[in-house]
Amino acid sequence: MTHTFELGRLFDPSSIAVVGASTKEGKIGYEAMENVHDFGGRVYPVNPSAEGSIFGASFVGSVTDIDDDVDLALLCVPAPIVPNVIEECGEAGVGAAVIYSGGFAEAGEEGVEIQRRMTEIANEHNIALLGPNTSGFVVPRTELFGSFATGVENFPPGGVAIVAQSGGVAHSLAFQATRERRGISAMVGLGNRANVGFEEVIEYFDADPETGAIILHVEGTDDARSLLQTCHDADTPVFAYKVGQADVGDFAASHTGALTGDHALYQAGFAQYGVPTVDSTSQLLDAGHVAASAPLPDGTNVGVVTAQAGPGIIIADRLKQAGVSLPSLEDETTETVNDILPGITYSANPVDTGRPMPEFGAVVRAVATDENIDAVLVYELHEAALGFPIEELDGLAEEVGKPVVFATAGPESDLAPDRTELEDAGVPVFESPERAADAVATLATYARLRDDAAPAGVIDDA
Amino acid sequence: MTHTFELGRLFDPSSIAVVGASTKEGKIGYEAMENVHDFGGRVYPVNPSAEGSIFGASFVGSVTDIDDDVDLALLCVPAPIVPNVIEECGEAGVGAAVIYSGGFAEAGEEGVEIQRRMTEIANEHNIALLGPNTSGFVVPRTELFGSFATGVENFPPGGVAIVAQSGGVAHSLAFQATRERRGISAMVGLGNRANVGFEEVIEYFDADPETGAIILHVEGTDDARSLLQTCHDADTPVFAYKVGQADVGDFAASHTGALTGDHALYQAGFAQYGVPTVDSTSQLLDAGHVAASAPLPDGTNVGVVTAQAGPGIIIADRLKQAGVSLPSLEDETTETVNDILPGITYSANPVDTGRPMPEFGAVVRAVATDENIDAVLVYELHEAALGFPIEELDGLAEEVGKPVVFATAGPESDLAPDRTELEDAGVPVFESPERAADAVATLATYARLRDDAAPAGVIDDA
Amino acid sequence: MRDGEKVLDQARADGRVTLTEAEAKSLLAEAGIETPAFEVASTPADVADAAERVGFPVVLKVSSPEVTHKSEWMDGLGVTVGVADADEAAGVAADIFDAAEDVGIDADVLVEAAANVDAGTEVIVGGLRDPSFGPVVLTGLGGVFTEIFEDTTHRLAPIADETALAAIRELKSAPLLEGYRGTERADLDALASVVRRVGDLLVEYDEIAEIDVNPVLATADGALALDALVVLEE
Amino acid sequence: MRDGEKVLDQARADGRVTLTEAEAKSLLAEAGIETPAFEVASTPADVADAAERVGFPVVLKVSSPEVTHKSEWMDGLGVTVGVADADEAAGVAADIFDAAEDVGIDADVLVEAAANVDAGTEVIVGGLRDPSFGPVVLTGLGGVFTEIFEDTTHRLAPIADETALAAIRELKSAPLLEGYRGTERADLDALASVVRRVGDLLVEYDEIAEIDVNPVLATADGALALDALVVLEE
Repeated sequence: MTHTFELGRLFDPSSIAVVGASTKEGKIGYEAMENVHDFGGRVYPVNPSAEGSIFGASFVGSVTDIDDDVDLALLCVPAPIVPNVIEECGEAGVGAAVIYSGGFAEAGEEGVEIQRRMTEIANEHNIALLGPNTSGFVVPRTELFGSFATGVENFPPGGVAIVAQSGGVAHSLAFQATRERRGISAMVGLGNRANVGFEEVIEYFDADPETGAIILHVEGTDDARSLLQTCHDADTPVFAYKVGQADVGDFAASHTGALTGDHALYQAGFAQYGVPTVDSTSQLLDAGHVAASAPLPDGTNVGVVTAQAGPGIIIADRLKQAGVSLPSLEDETTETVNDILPGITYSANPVDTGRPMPEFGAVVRAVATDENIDAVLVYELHEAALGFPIEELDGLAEEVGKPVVFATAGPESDLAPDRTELEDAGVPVFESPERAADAVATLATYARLRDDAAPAGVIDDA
Repeated sequence: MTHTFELGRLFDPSSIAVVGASTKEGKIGYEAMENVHDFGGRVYPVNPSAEGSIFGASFVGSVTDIDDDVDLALLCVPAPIVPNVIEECGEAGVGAAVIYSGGFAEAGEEGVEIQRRMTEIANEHNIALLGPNTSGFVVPRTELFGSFATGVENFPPGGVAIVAQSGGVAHSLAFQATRERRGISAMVGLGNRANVGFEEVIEYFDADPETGAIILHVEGTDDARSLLQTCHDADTPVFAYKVGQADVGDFAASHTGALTGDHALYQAGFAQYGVPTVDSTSQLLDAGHVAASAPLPDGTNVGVVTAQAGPGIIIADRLKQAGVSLPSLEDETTETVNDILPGITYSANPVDTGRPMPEFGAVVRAVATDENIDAVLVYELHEAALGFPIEELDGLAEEVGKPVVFATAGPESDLAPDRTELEDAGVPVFESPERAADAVATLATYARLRDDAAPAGVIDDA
Repeated sequence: MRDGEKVLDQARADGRVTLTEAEAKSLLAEAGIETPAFEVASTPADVADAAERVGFPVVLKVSSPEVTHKSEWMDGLGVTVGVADADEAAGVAADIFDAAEDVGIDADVLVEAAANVDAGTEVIVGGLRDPSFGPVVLTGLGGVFTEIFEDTTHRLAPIADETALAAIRELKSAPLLEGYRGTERADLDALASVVRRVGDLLVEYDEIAEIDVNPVLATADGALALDALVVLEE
Repeated sequence: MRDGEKVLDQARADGRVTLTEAEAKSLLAEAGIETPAFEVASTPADVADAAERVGFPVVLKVSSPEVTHKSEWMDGLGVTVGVADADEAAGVAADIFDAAEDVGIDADVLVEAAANVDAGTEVIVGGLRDPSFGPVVLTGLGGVFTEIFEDTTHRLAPIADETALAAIRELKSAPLLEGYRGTERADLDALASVVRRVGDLLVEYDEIAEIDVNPVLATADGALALDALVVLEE
């Protein structure tokens, strides 16, 4: 389906109407209004049965009564009246609408028919529809909180676009990212995907200069081939979490109105089209975070440097299980390492310095500049007296064009400032050896799959 | 080997000597002294070449000069002089020693010989040796910080005993637990296990009333059968993380002086002896936390209640992949749920309420009392206006004798107080759907393996 | 009109959603997939003549839209292997025609050159039109490898030969094709070409829902489609 | 002294660390594991007589501490199956003795009742003394299942029969033993007992480092150890 609507009116609007805005706290029409009221543009609460004002804006009876070009309408009204509201939006020249309510294609025959009518009207008027059956979207950088959930105003702006089939998972991902101080360029819950699906949103954020990685939560879609092609065509790295390995079809059907697709086909398809898949929300976030904040590796060769053998073994084991290689270092590197640390515990790959030490940063730098290495993973428990080798690592990743990823553990009070400095120096920091290893392995897999990608040929529509 | 030493003198000493105590900040002898100086008992700094005092205690020249019964000696001295120090400890009647330094069995022939001599002397004098090549141990409840690492004074006291082959991993685990506000009864890094191995430490903490779960990090040990038997004999639930699935033997050998054992044998052996194994440090901590703070399930049937379909699907999928069953609920339960929420989105298992709502707690209670269910896993995004159903859940787990585990996400400021209340009400809380599912799956696996455990028969030593 | 079109039209005209083996193999042949030489005959005498032309030993198979599980038909009469001469061919054919008449179905007999199955490895090549993914090809080794170990790989079609080859190499059981335990290495390029062509067939003919080429005999000399089932869209 | 003790002592006395197949099978037999009837003979005439007693057809195998890979010995002469009568037995035996003499080794011939391998499934039962785990038993199906799919299960020994049964059932390939595709269901209790007994042997004899019973033929009627290798501690 080719759309003529403009997603900029959805994700970067100048004016917003909240249809079904309510003064009653706890109602979606209140929460949505509260979330959106201090957005930088113009906001119009719409409710035919309300009078007066809310958050300083006067109620109007219909979107057609607004004396302004409205880009985006947030629909906080029940399913049966949505088609009429969309018709009015069309008349008013609204460019996009978010439909929060359920009761559409996911809820049986009647809902399917409502969704069909609504979509037909929207397509006639070139209105982009996010949802229905979604908790909405958020663009932290512009403080655009098109979600009815509470607490979304704290999502830190950053480079990862979260695109989730389920609004609940979108929020779960964004709150997890926030808890770990990781920035997101957008959080989008797609819901029933009436006419805005994965493809449209991926294309939009692929073109967004703020977005450095796109992460997908996928339950199942009825044109997986088109989703895969879109992922492949994107210049921005895309990572996917496909849910539904075990048979959860029954339960899923009641949710999205889409049958949960065949897991084997999704796994094979994503690989064929150059998209790494992961197995959990945190792996998804971690891969996105590293891809958005560090250079991408050119291959699958990882150099590991550790100050403690135990966590280093965990990391090496995990990387190897994921099919990542830990190649020998160049002779030159080994010599440099032995010069820095005569009698070092283990100077192969992993390099094990045995303990944190002032020379640790120089060892990391030596491995990062090794020609055999495409990505560097470092483990060092935090010691208050030493801190992290921030000076040596600052800008190193950019300089060598490889990701340098750090994993550590330590007391929060000592660790926090050093961690921030390290992140600011371009080094993503993890506090679990496995999560760091999984993130690096996913990036290495991205390098491999992009090289080997072999999308299916184009099929002519006869 | 049967030991006559008393591990109480190691983990619950009345008096401690710090051998090699130093006034030089950054040296292990300083850090160890700093960590241990305000422990409740008596502390003696020992250093023949130091004068004056440190942290208010006067230096003595040798442990034999201390006019007191010393339970525990912390040895901050290099490997070659350790055997002599242990000899002196023996003369002085010291009961246990922690040996921090490396340069023993992990470091080649000479080290092997030093370790052999040291152990022989210790065995003669009934001295329990933790290490060598370890960063030590911590017992948060008694503020006993027998580690030279910084920041260990913040580990919160609680029910999980961390027993790690690697000191680095022990600290990584304890810091991760601390970051997530989870209490530990002890953190022990075993290192080279001269005469205190997994078996002795497991037996000690199995008998410790403060310990509700024991979690093991295992690289490889030279009497795996004895380790397995000890785990099986423990009344306290034991969970194991065996590292070394991929071939990391080369690197491991330089670390522990033990060849990394055959992974397949460890996996099979742990299962045969009733011990669930996990695949990461966080899974290990999560399983321990739930086992120590909630009733153990009697079987593998899990009931899932979710307020958002998307995360509920993730959880159901994950549980099924782990071999956990989601049985049908009793008719009575389904009726109750339908009475509470007429027209509920999905009233089978998982129960999907579609959104957070005041009745959510009553639905969880209905599922928890279902006879078909051995454990309950709940997902609910945090909504500021609703909070969590703390009143309904308070004491529920104890009442039904089943674990009730919660997973959520939300803004930290709103979430934090409710999360604490929920944890205090006996409900472990996770902020990732997969981690909650993995923890419940591991507990269910524990129930299954304990039922099916079939340890090998006893072999007579001919 | 392509020949395949005619075959599909005939099936439609008969109200069938499955093709006979002979029809399916003619589709495969048109797509460039090698099959054993075969003919279809309607009388014992014609069967014997066809067998002479095909060359002994031959395999005789019941050919009827009403029989989908040939090898289980009539206690094994549906597929008779190792038929050595014209007399035997005529006799077996007579039995098949009689049995078909007894149960009241129309049946021909497919006369096929026998392949030496011990000389190769049996591979399953499948294709299906998934509602979400479109044409997809599946590759796996025959029998337990696919059924118990679920050792199969998938690609969205159409694909290049090298992508098909990658799909084969990705199989855990691939070493069995690459000269395991002293057997000859199978011609993987020929096998890859079968995989690619099955995908091409799905792309070319919208009417096809599913193709099962099972087994494909992969040998050092090539890849031979020994049996095939084609199901049309409902 | 147990008979097994004598066998092990003899091997030690000869400076060997592996037992001959006959020695290994006598150990298995003592442990209650069923083997085909067999005899060892040193001349063609004795071989023929032994074959008469064992009953035709027989399998003849070279028996020498110096030959560990019997089936690869002398282009296949090391294991000759389907020997149908006394004359043939004497002839094959003569060839074996001649070949042994040519390469200068001492060899006997093992005369064994032929088992119908098509009637069952080949299973590998192994045992080893691990430095850390002690006696351990391994179970897996023969060939590719063990070698490519690494489908094996392990238990620390000694175990009860029911634990051995659980180890067998845990195999991904277990359906092949439980009546897959119309074959008869194997006697799993008998097979479990072999697994248990291999573990018992390791427990009983400290001198044994490794036992390979490969294959064990698992049939509906029992489990028969067709070949066995026993390695002693160095």
